[in-house]
Amino acid sequence: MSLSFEAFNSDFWYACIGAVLFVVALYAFIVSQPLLKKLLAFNIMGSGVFLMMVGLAQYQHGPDSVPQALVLTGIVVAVAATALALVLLRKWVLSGGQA
Amino acid sequence: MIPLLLIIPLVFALFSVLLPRAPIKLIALPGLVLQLIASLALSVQIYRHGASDYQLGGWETPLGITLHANGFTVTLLTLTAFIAIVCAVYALVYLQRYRHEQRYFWPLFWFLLASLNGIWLSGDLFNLYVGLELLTFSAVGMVALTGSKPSLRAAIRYLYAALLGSLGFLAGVGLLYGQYGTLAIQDIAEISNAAAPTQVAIALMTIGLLLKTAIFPLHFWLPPAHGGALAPVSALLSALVVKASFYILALLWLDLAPEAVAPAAAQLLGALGAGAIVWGSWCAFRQSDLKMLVAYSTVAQLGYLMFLFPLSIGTSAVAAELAWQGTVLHLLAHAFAKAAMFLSVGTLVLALGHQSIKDLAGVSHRVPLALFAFGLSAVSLMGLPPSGGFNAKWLLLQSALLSGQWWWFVIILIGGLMTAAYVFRVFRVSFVEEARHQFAPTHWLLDVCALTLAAAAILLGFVSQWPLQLMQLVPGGSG
Amino acid sequence: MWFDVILGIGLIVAAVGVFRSDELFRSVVFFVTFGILLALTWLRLQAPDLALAEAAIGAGLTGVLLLDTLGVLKRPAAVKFNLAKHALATIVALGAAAGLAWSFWTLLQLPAPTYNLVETLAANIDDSGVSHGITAVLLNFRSYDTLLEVAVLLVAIVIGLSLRQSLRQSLRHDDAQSDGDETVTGATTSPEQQAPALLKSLVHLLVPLLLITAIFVLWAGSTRPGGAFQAGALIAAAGVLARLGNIDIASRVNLLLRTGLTIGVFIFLLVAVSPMLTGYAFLAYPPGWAGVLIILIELMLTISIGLILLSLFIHAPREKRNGGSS
Amino acid sequence: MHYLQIVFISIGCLFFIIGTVGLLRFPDVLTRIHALTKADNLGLGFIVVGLIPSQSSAADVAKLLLCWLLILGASSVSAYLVANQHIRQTRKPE
Repeated sequence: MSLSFEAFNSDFWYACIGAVLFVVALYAFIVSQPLLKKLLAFNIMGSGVFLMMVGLAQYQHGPDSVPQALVLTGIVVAVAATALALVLLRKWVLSGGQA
Repeated sequence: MIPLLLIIPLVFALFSVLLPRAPIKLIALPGLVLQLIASLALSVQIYRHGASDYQLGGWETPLGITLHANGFTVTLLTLTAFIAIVCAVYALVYLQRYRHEQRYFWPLFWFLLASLNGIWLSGDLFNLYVGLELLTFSAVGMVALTGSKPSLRAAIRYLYAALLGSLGFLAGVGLLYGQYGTLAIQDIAEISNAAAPTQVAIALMTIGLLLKTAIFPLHFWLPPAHGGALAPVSALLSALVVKASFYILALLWLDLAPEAVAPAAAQLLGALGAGAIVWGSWCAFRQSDLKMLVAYSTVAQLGYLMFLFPLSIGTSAVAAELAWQGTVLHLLAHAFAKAAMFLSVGTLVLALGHQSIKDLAGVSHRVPLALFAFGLSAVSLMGLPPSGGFNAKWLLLQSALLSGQWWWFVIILIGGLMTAAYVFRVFRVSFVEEARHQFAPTHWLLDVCALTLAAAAILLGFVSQWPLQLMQLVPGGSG
Repeated sequence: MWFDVILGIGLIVAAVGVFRSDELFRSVVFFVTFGILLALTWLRLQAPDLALAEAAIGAGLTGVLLLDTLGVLKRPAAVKFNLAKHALATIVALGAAAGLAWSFWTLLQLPAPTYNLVETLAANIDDSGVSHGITAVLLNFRSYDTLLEVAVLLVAIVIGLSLRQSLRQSLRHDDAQSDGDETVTGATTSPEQQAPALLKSLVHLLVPLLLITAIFVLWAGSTRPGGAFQAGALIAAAGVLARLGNIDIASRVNLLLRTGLTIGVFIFLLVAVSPMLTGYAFLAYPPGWAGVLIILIELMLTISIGLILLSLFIHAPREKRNGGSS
Repeated sequence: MHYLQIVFISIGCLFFIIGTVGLLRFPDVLTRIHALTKADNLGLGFIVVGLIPSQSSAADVAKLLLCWLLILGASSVSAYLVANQHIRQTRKPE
């Protein structure tokens, strides 16, 4: 069934928000110069992708545990990536690098 | 049999984290021998009974994850196991003077192998994403192992580029799940069409994977990372890690949604590959540092792999099969040759104490075996007969002629010449007799490892029928 | 309906706030607000597990790590406007926006996807050993993803430990040790900033409460939203609070910490491999045993994840103000 | 009962608004903390009281009150820490 726009579908709306976040964060990732801000842009881009994944999967047939489990794995992997990047960043700054 | 290849590296990785320094080195080699035997046994099984699937946890798709093992997968598994053993022997000797790095090299080494085997075998999109992340983290960890400023900077750039690539890939996975409702590659392949979400998903995933395979112009992170790392690490990275994301790219374009990709897009990928060859070789020619030269050579050689797409999409079945065989052989030959080159360069740098090409004088006299291994691997990279590299380029040339795309024919030849150019630069200097500085003695085992891999690259030329038969290549598909 | 619109716009405003603020501390604060709003969004998308995880891990722990890192960073260099980078970024962003918009628009027109995992899951949920869908997917149907994911966390902390000391210091250090277990203590608070009495009392009150909640969240995982990752994050939060209250936890990198870090994956692999001896597939649970084994795995995973996230905070590289090494 | 709830919750929101206005208008750190901590805690108290009637079981009511107590404890301690840090930084060297 194709969705007519009168029925405002909140899942699809959040998928669109996720897409907007992905694009905005992608722009910021390339443009921002300090490495920490690039990392924040990466995190927000990841959240955008997660919103898209859950939103697109659920806007037609309601809450679906599989994408939610994938996104849970994604959040934990994103935290591991952020922690790793921060370890490298701190070591780089401590040994005299410019963040 | 199939899950054994996933279990062995994970178990040894855990023991490498738990055990103190001495026993880690003891368990490394037996584990790798075990893994090589397992992959050879799987190859025999696949050769006899054809491709086979394995449902993890007993759940069939679309709910569970299935592992898919065919000829191509098994060839890659055996390649990984073989190169891992030689690099491990090299690392055992090479890392003796790096006590701190030794403690943390081996857990990362085993996790790298676990993720590589996971990627070769996986048949599930999100599983490939998590495998790619584990691969990236272990590779970044190995690059940053020495903790020196340049290696830290290279590791940060590598991590940021790889994370951006992974997110592109994940966005594609999200779109595909939104459209098809499943994540299993086999299921999507059956019902895939050329609708917008599939095409945009493939485009996003392609950009992400190109970034992770360091294809021109997204190659900026590779030279400092591979050039700055320890010798066994750069060998593993250049030979195997960059190939994993290429393997997924080939899986997507040729298996997942063949009709969603237009021949024009394939020509674009071919153009990027050509750009990689020319730009990579040109930069390699201008490098003053030996390891950076070899790193840029990786960027150049990866360009050849990109010719698989223009030569097999929208062309005759025979041309497609030749292209596929040429790409597989090039992948194998480049893995052996590049690993051998990095290992031999590692020995040279140990002996000389510095990495600059200008004063390599007297190397041919003092460290002959290492230079000989460098030479052998250069022969394969240049594509001179009888090496494996030659057969690969020969098949690619035939495929280009058959499909009437003469421009790839020209690029492949130019690539071979440019490779010769930057390799002879090294030889011209190293055969000068009088050496101005003394040479540190190096362990004989280091040369043996480099020579085995170089010999494998050359031998591949003679036995290139084996891997091709093993794959029983169905035209255009991965069997 | 209006709440979703406002929340969506709030998310974008917070994200833009992160990028437009030139001072790093302000961006981090905006980022934590973004995390809280995102946790609310997951509730609106009927994903309570994700709301828990986002609040505990995304906004909480990431916020702690970021703020801790801000202490180490020096003033960032002046940002010079680079036209080429802006142009490239605009092209890439517009390309991505166009592609996504086109695919979203077409998705609306396409028929429902052929596979409907909601029904397949509902059909198989009862013999997965747990009644909560997400825990069933994470620890039974797609347990290989979870295994790799905890391995990813383990690799992150292994790299953290490998970069903990500077090279020269470690060389001198390791020769002293026989088996190479560095006993360098992690983040010891500097002498002049001893934790005030008030914070200590709060910590003594909060830490036990956090641990109880973590155990509850872990136990609830099989029937209601919860599970190993959220419980692990709570344990890590308790550990961080204890560190701020000068309680010395997990600061010594020794065999005990290493076992704690790897126990989760170790038991997971053990449980995954042992049925294979009696003919079951890898990662398959013998019938009837799934529920008990899943709880065992989740308990061990919680310990490991909690310790890993905690060690990522404690053993992050920091200056040795008071010669913290033993 | 429904109207009573609405009244309580709106008072609570009012206090939050007052707290935020205080945050924006007050000149220095100490007064801002003062405004924020007091107004927000009281506002939250009212909202919790307003929510209690619509809870199904006693356990949920207990959870709500627990949340309120925890936030009271956390915000007052953090306010103290921020003030402590502020004073140590701006103490005029006698």
